Amino acid sequence: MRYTSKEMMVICAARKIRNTDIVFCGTGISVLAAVTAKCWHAPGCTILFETGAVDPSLEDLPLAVGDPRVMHRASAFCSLAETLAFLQNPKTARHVVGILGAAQIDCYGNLNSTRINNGESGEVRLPGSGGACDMASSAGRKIVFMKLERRRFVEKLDYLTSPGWLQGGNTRERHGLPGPGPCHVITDRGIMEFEEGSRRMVLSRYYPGESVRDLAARVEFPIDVESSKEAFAPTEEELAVLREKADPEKLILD
Amino acid sequence: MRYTSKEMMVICAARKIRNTDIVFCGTGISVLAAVTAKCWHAPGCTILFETGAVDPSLEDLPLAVGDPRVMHRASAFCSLAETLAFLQNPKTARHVVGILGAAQIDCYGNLNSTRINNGESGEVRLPGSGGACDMASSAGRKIVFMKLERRRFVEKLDYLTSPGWLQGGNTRERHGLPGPGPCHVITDRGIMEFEEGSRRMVLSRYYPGESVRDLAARVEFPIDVESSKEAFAPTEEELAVLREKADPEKLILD
Amino acid sequence: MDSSDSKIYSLAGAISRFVKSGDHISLGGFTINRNPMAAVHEIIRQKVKDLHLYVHSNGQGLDELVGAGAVRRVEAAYCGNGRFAPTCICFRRACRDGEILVEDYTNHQMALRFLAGSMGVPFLPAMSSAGTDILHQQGFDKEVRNSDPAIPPAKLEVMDDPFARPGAVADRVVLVPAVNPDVTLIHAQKADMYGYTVIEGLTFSDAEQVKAAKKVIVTCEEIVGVESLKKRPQSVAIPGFCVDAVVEVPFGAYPTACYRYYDYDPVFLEWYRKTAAEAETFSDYVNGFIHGTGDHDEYMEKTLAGKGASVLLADPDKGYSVRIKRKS
Amino acid sequence: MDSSDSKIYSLAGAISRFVKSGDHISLGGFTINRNPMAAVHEIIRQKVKDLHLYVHSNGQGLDELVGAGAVRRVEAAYCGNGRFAPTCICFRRACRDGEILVEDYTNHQMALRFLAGSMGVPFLPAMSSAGTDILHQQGFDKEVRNSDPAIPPAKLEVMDDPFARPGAVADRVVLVPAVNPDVTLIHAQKADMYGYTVIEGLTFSDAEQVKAAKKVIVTCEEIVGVESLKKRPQSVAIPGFCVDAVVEVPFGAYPTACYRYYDYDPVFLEWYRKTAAEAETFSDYVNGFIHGTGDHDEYMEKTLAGKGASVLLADPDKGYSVRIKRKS
Repeated sequence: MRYTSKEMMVICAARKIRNTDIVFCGTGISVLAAVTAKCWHAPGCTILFETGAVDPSLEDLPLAVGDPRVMHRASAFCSLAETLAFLQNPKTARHVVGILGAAQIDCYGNLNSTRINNGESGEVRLPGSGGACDMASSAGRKIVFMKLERRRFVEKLDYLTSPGWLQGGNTRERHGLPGPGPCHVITDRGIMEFEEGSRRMVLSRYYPGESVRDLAARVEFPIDVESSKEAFAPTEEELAVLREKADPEKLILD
Repeated sequence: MRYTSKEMMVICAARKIRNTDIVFCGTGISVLAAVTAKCWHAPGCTILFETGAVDPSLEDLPLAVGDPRVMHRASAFCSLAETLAFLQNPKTARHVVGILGAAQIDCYGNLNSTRINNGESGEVRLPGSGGACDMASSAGRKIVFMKLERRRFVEKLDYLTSPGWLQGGNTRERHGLPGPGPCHVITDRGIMEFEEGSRRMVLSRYYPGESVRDLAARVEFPIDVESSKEAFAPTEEELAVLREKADPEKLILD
Repeated sequence: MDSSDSKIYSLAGAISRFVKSGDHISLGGFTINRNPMAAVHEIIRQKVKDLHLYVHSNGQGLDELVGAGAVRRVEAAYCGNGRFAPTCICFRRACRDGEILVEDYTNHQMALRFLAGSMGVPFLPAMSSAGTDILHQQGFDKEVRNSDPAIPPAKLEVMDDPFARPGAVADRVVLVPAVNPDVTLIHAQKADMYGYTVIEGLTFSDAEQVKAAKKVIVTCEEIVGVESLKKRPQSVAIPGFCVDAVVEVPFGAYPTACYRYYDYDPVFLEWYRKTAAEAETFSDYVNGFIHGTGDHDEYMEKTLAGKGASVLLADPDKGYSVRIKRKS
Repeated sequence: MDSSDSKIYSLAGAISRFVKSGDHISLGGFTINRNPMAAVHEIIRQKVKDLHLYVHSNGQGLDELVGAGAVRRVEAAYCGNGRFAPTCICFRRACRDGEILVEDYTNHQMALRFLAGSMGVPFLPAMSSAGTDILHQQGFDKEVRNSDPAIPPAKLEVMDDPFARPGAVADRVVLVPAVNPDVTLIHAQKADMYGYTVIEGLTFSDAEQVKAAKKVIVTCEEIVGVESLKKRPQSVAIPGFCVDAVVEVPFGAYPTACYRYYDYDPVFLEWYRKTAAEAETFSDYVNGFIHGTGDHDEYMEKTLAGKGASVLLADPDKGYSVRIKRKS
């Protein structure tokens, strides 16, 4: 069974979604993960866009969370203020799984989506937090999607937009942030988790065919790869759901 | 032209409503005042119920602000939180005219609608603030409707529910309340205002046929009646609007 | 989702599963509109006691619960039934006799308390009540507040705007503490099996009361198909994930109104005013009409005494009855 | 009300009356949806400068205003166009070149800032951003904040929950200051002559942005009769008394989408991405397409170059076009 690393990322994320989850997703591969889960093992999960569309049918994939395609056959519409509050609301927050992307991540899972300092060529501005810092600050589970590249997995962020485990240990709690830091970083080559206690990033799974040494070389900071195992390849059924139901037009998978 | 004191109260209040006002009204004679103004000299005013109904047609008079009759042919529906915020919003608040009732009023226009201490027979509980304290606290103009009775115009309130001019002078400002205290107290026998500076209640108008001395005797605290004048009787047109358009069923006027 | 995710309950089942003595509960609706009366009666039938009750401006539901002795504490902005009872009747008696403790807030403050609960923030700022007894008098003393961790340690807190410009007089705001009830009960027009709920007409504070609660029971006139709501998401006030139980109870707000379905019953409300005025006659009502009936259908039958509910049915254009006599 | 209370303006008339250089303005919409583009172009045409711009998550409107040099400061949660421009293009260049100052907030914080403005409170509490550079880094320094009394003296303030129980760890909240723009501009589907406005589909932060503003311009696809809205008050997002000018501008959100009317134009947005990438080609666009046209009809004609807008028209069931090619 052939599959791309993008498909593997989507399926690894989809597997983390449970039937009672409220999935806060963006566009691109994060919405594919949500749709794949909903069409497969988690039909009861609710897909929620930060723009306020609750559980739309997603017959046509949105190219932005503001795309009118998130409105079609939604079950409810909320304002932005109402929607983001579900991340904090004590009843809903514990069901939330947030899927985030960023330009940079550090060893504690802190994220930068605001700006990159490119030395001489100056600042490269990025779009800013959007809902990322809200998701990362709140209770519930957070999954990060990142391409595994040295310029992305950095020793020091140029700007800390979204809190991970902050400086590790219990610093997150000490800053008064509700709930835990990210649980998984899903990349195109493997999956990272955060060690109990220190909250430093460790390699948890490498995708079939990847070398652990190569993965570690793609991270600027030291990363423990000792306890990593090979990830399960996507099953035929998972791939069929992803390709035929979630993105039949190949808008995102191509 | 014969008319009742209730009709006189309604018409006196209606005269204070301007074309650009947002009229926060309750039920009973306050809604009649709003409808009379809207049907007569202030067609552009917006009637707003604290329950969130904006500018309904009021073909049938509501018996409570939660009566479904406030919903018929409204121009918009707001939640309670949204509606009450219009009292504070800097753009809308200055157009608001609030019409309030209460069980007791003191010489500074402070109001009680929470409870009466009846000596031996104990506490008589009243409904509580509802939107009264919010209206009285906010910017905009406030008109109070009260029956002129000694047990209502009291030296000392049993409970201060809604702020008037508090202890007079600039005490309202010192407490940080936005906007002024009440401008008029419209009773069944005359109209009171609040003296510049001291902010004590003074008699401004007595209705045709009333004696100033009798009016003063119906107030527990000393009240200046020196500069009071006779109020203008309702015109035929005003009465016609009130009786034929505002309350043709005589639900409230009877 | 599929039918295994259904939240449909019987009313008796929902109340016995989610409401227990000592709970902090919150009732939706406003004065004579959309009080969850069938649910209130079932709470009384199941002899739930010692409730801590939050309402915004209620109304018939509050008064019957208080009259039946199910309530020990109330937090509210307004306790009345409009022209039918400017102050709620059993409520007034219970206050006089010291049977309940009442903490008074303003309309906006109570709306903000539910909103704060729904937003997952500990407080929101209000601009009302400086200089008043709402700010200065306490319905719950320190001992009461210490006795129950679900009650915040203070009624209100005053603070100055930290964003005031240096040298300027800071706005003074009154912070209101969030309410997060154990259970919120509302009555709505329509809901689907997953809890997506349509409130027609004014929503009052119902959506916020629902979102603020740990558990939520929605009674509704009709359970409708999931597809029918997906055609009009704009009319859905409450997402399904906020709701735990959906119960179809036609006339579930009776004797209060349910916009587009039926009006309040002025005949009953007048009769209730007289009946509730004395503890004895009210007790007869509770025994005869609530404990004496097995469910809401029986209650309706007994209350309407064979007259039928048709006079109350809403005019399709106006949304309320054009046939009831409202002049007393 | 009668026609003397009408708020109908021409677009040029509304902009020249209500928007002036140096104003704090706020744009509605979200990324590629319902940006008030006709109004943005008219602001550029009228050579308004030095704007202090608030947006939530914008989008095409922000980028064209910034590119045209009309903006000196931005406060926002997100500046991107989804897949068409993950970061807004002129915006990125202006940041690099130090032409604008940007103050960053989160999505929820920005939504709460508009909500605070709409509520008439000086701040609201948020639960996000502790430990981050959003809290610790300032886009506006003290000097900038002191230079303009409409900017609050601090970006954010941290406080502990005053309702925490004694002995318990208090929740830490981040207070966000209210935004009260001089002018808010939104594009909606329908409005009546008095300003009652219908937003179909998601409302984003538009209603709060409107209520927070001193003056409000609503552009809309259609001005509809007062009676037609009185049949569906539930769909009205904005009461008339919040609005100062109503302008009918068909395709007024183009090239962004307007649910149930038309889709975003992927062909234009791709072309725009390349055009905006260089200051020179962007300047040609501004001169040719904005200054070179007299109004939005002419702009549309020039932009669509005779192809017509029909391919963008919304499918009546789906609310967006089923005919555009979205794959690049």
